[in-house]
Amino acid sequence: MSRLRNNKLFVLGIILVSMVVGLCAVSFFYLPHDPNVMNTKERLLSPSVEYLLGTDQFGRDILSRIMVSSRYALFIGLVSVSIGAAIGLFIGAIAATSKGIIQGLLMRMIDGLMAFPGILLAMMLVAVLGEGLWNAVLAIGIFMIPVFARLSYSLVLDQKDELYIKAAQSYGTSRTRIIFKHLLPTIMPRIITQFSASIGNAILIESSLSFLGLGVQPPDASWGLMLSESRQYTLTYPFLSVPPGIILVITVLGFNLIGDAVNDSMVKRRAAA
Amino acid sequence: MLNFIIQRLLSGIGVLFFISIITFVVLMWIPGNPALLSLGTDATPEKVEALKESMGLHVPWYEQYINWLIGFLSGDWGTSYVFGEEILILITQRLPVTLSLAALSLTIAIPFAVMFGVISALYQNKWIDYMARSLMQLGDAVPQFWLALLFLVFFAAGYGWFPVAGFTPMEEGFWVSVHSILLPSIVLAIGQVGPLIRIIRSSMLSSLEQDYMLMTRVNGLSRTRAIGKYALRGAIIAPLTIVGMQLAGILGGAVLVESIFALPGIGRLLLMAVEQRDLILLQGVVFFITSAVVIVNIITDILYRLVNPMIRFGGNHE
Amino acid sequence: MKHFKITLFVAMLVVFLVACGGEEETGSEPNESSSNPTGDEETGDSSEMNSEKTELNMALSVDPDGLDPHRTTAASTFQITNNIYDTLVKVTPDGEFEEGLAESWETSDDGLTITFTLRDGVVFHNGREMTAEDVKYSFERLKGEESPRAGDFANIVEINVIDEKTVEFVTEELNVALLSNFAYPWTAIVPEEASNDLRNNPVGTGPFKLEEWIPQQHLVLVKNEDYYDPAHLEKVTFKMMPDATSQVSALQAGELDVIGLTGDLVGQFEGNDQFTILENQANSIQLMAMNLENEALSDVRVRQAIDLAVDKQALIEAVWWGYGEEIGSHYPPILKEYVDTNDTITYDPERAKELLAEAGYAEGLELDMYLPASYQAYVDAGQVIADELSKVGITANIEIVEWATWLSDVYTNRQYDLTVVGHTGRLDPYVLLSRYHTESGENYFNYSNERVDEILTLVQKERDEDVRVALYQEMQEILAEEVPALYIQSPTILMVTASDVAGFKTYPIDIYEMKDVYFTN
Amino acid sequence: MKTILEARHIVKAFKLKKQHLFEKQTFVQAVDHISFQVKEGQTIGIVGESGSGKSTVSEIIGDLQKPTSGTVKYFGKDIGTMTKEEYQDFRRGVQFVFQSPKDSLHPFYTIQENLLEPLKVSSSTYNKDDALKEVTELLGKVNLDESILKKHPSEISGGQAQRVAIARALLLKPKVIICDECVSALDLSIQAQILDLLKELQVEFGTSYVFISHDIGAVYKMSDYVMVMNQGKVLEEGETEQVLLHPEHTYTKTLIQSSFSIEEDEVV
Amino acid sequence: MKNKWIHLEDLRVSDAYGRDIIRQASMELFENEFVGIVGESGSGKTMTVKAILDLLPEELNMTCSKNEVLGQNLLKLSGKERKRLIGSGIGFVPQNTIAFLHPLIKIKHQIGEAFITHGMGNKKLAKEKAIHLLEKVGIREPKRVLNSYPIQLSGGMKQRVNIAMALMTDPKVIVADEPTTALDTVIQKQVLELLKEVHDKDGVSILFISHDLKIVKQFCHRVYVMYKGNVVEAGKTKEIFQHPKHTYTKELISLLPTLSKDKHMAETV
Repeated sequence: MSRLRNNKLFVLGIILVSMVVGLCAVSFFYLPHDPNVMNTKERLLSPSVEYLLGTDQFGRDILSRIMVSSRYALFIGLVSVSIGAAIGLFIGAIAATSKGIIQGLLMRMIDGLMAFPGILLAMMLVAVLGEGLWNAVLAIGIFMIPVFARLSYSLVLDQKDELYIKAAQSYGTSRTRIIFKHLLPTIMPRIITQFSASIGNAILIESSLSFLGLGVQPPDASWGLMLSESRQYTLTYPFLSVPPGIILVITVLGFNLIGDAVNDSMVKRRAAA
Repeated sequence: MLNFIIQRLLSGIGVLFFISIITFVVLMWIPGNPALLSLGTDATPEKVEALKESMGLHVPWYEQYINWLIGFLSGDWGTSYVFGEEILILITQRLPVTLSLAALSLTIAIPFAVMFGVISALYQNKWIDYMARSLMQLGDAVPQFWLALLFLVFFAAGYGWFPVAGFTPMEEGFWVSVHSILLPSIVLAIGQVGPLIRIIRSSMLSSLEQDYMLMTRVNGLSRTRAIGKYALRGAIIAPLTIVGMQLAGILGGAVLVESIFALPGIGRLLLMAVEQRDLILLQGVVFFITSAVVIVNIITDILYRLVNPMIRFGGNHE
Repeated sequence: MKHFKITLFVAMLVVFLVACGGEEETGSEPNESSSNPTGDEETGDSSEMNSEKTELNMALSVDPDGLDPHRTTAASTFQITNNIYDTLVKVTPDGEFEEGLAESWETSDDGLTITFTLRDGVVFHNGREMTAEDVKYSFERLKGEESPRAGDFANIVEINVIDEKTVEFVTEELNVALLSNFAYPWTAIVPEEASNDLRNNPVGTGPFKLEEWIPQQHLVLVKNEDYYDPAHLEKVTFKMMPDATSQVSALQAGELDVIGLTGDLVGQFEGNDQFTILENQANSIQLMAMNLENEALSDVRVRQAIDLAVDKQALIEAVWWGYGEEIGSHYPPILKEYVDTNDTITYDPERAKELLAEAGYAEGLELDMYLPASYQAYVDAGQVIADELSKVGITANIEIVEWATWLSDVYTNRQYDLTVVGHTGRLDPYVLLSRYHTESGENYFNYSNERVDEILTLVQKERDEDVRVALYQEMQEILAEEVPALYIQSPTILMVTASDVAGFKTYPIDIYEMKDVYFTN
Repeated sequence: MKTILEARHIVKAFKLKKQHLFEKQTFVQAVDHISFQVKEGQTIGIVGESGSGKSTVSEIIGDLQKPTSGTVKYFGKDIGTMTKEEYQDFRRGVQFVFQSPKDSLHPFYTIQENLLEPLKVSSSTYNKDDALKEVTELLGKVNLDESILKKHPSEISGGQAQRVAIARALLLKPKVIICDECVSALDLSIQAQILDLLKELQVEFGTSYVFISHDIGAVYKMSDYVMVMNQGKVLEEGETEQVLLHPEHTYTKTLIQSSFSIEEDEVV
Repeated sequence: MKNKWIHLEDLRVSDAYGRDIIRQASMELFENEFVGIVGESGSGKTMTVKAILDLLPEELNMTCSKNEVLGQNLLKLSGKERKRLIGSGIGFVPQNTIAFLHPLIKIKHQIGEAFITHGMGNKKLAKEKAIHLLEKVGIREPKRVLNSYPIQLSGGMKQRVNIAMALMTDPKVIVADEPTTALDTVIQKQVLELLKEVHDKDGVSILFISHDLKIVKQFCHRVYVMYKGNVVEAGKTKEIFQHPKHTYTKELISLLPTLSKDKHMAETV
């Protein structure tokens, strides 16, 4: 942990994520303006004391909308990755501890899911499930499955021939107990690392989906949606796309940095051990 | 080796089969009856039924699937009802655009990634390493569609350095063509550089720690030669393993980038198919893209083995 | 059974090009009682024609869905096919009819039979001369099973070839607007031998031939030298650019000569003499439909309250940047039957609350609003309306749906409470208004009014134009009073051309006429 | 002496990777018809170089791998056809001490958790206090301090870890302990200590050992009976002194020569 | 007086946190000598040799009062000169378990590296010499081996290649770091005998590192015993084995396997 604290990029990641989490937390108690109330007379205003980040095409306060959107971003990031991690872990562990046809089938399935370029699978799923927050969460969650399945598959495969597992077998531990009590705890740290690294990606996909109109639906705010709406005004009012773009970069960067740093430190720890 | 190739092909076919089922079944559920859609506001129930029948939509899904699969294998990918054109033709028309885009973005991304990856490994934890890693992190975090929009506003619309939209085919001159897709390629390349730098840097780092590097010191080799001949050799084949993933990334990015830059490529075709609920087209494109990813993965796997004697000859001694 | 199809007003997002000058093969559908001229504008100064510059580039945001005029309903398609094919009758910018492929026509006394004499020496792009057989074939094809417009022409029961240049159409029931049936762009005359692949290889008799079409990239038309009224331009290239930013930049960079605009972008060109802004009132209207199946919405007071709650001017300003004309009923101001009903109900949120309370919804009301995803303006308008409604206690839950879903769920199956959409007008007011008939298949409002039904029956048989106009105006007033929909505006079509482009004209139907366009020096 | 564990004609064949698809499947016999008996209180040594198949033998008799053919009997019963109770009995009765002591302990558990685990798993009447008492007692026997219980495997030395592993094996009061290269990863001085400990414990508990090693010196020191394995086959077997002092097979001779070179030197 | 090829005095190595890895080590290697360094893992024997060969990782701090190699003071040489001196004058036979040969490069492109770098000849000459040396170390098909990747060779073969590679520059000294540790006993013996042959026939001095006392006892003239970063004992092999002074040495020697009848001796101690 102390090594992590010395890692400047990790610290930066923590700062960035705390900013966003802070913004999200504040949004529950205080918003400068109602994010959904329109005031068409004051639209497309430049930043001012009244509207710190200006207003959008309907005269809504951009800062308030960004703050409210952070809830969706964090929510979608956390929940969808949790879904993907849980299912992926399960599939990966099963595939790694079984043999023959089941293993082959599961792995082909995972390979198959892997072959879908991220946005494509999510697009397809949203097209089937319909637009909206929950469906986006589900689609991104499904998209995350193969990443975790692959990871847990290789981790379990790695571990299952380790001597401590053989030892556990030798004194009569059941297969279930070996998976849950012996294997899972050892692979968990890597899974958690992947988890934090995946959140950034999930948020990015959510924003792409919303950008294409497949994610969060108006009038609710989402960074991707705000960017999508700004598209029409790129020439007349280019500033509109700046705040949501930057906050998106900050969030994704923050999570990625944390994930990377934790991963690095684990690699080092393993190398040192 | 032959055995490996056959094995890999078989598993690839397994994957494709699975993908074809997912694609088909998932798309079966898409709301928006395709027959209704093509009739627009003029649909009557009878007309819808008749059209459904002529589109082969009246039989159970598994029969539809089998018919589709058989057709697909025999080169008949069906006809898009939005374009009224054979899907195979539509895809081949657009392939040059997306391929050029992918090729150019890799041409930009790979040298950059190799340069930064190697340098940042050689100067680990020096400022240049931090810079390279920050750039890579930033490249990973910036949404490509936002970047595309910004680039469009500044470099194409603002400064007029690039055409704002459209693709100039190769026939009209190589450089003109490259120029027409340079901006979107750069956007895509920025998305690719991150993972590439990461893998090159880490494989370079591990290569540098290998004992053969110690041996080069014992033998008194100059550092340049030791790095050029030994360390790089170890590091350079690693990225091959993720080329398949890269391709998936590029194709995924292409959906957004092509639509923003108005490039008539596969990505835009796909978006069109989604928006218009052109099921048959969507199936064809999705299956084409995923197959391409799978096949490229197989090829890189095989290449990796061919390039890597450790695997090529490894079997003999295990 | 008469099916008067009204195409949904589609091309909204960015480019909505209004047809350009001159007349040729497209048909619009004027009948005797039909329209006023739509906007008619000559672009550029009428200085000399530049004979050097003969290639025009224009942006399109939506690809045509094929180039077979008998097999599509998409407005964006006819904008192009109109230049490749010809119709028997053509419409002028003023909404008058003039000769197209038919030199003259004659209607029988009972009004059931119409006979056309064809122009001499008209040749298809494949070199064959057009005859009466081709006309017969084309209309049979249009009435065929695969044709989405077959219903429109069900009334024509007989097509007789009298001689090589004469053809006769016999109808079953009297239709006072019969002639318009031969002017719409989907009544194009096509040669049988090429009919299998018209979609991709169109063969018509129009002023331009297709040279190349790469979907989502470009579509190139070249001049047909054999045309009886040859075009000025040698080549017209339609470039597909879905993004407004791209279009504007490309126009500014000189890569394009003509683009469509949204209101917010007008400022980019205002006061710049390198460009000409064309502003035309469209023959179309935009509205928020209400489903009267909904218990609350079946109460006229609730509907009126909704109308009272929305500041239409502000809405037009917010969504369309003020480019549009407020309307109070289902009728575009550019048509001559139009009557101003804007004062019937005016913005008054306080009154809206009172009415809602009277109707028993003092506590508020929740409604589902479906918005078609592909039309940003409707999505925006829906949001603004929802915001306004919330101020009088109506909660509108917005759901944005794909166009396909909208078509099936909202339009066809009528599963909605509120939805924002547009309707293209035609030249025949009957077609415009017939959807309010209780029995109409397009009555997705589920609106029913005895007097309206009666008017719709009367006007069809009424041969006195003044009486008809009066009936149509009465109906407009009923609709304004009963508000089955919140009528928003008749949009303004905005286009920008490079200042050396001349000859653009706009038509009361959604077509471009490229043959009259030219460059000035 | 009673026979506890018996291996009868055990064979383990691995599929050899085919070079091309249509090649006939070939097998390699990792273990080729091996039979032996483990008698009460006795140590049987198996010596051979890497790849000789000795570890496979150990895993087969401990039922961590299934043989291709042949049977393993525990107190005369075939382990393949045992009832659940009998099999549990077998599981408790045959324990392992593996080569890399640290790897054989769960890296995330403390030593205490590692030691309690077998008791938890095998006892239906598990009680933490009793179990802990048992564990502490055994720690004393393997010369470890109680303080080690709170540590993780990564915090203790290899020698300590092997003592823990031995304690863990003894916890279930086994009849046989299979020591698979149990000292080869340790330093020479530690090796001796561990071997001595194993001998002491054998005297105290009367446990039988199957002692597997490539180190002929260690096998010589530990075993009563020895088998020399090469390429899956037993080349030579018999009483330890007999085999090692008077080897008949040339392979055994080379092995002994290179391992006990000092003695030769001295003789010369 | 024999030439002193290696002369190291008071070596001290500590890591970045100031912890000592080697506390005190002095060592000499004369012309035509076969000297062993014994010790268990972590005793610092490999580190000592790395210090002699200038191979220590940068983050370690090293001090010594003398480090002479082949008569030249390493401390006073420039990096380039040091490289040249060691590269051409000393051959290194590494532990065979680890990839000291680059796995992705054919043997023929690796074996002549030092030979060519130090200007002893061109590629062709290097190849000829390599073939000659490979034959000498007992490889029957030197050309095939040259055309192989390391993975295609067995452990014993690789170690022969390593020895041939070390001999390419006709070094005065060969440093062998646990060269036989993971080899099978039979092959172990062959490799050792090969080293001895090189020593006997070509007069190359050998510094031999091993944890295996019996090997050291059999082959080395002199022995250094290292324990926890210190050289605890040094002297003629015979003397040390007969009269070990340090307790650690005594213990080590007592643990040597014997086939004597009193095999249960340890137990009784």
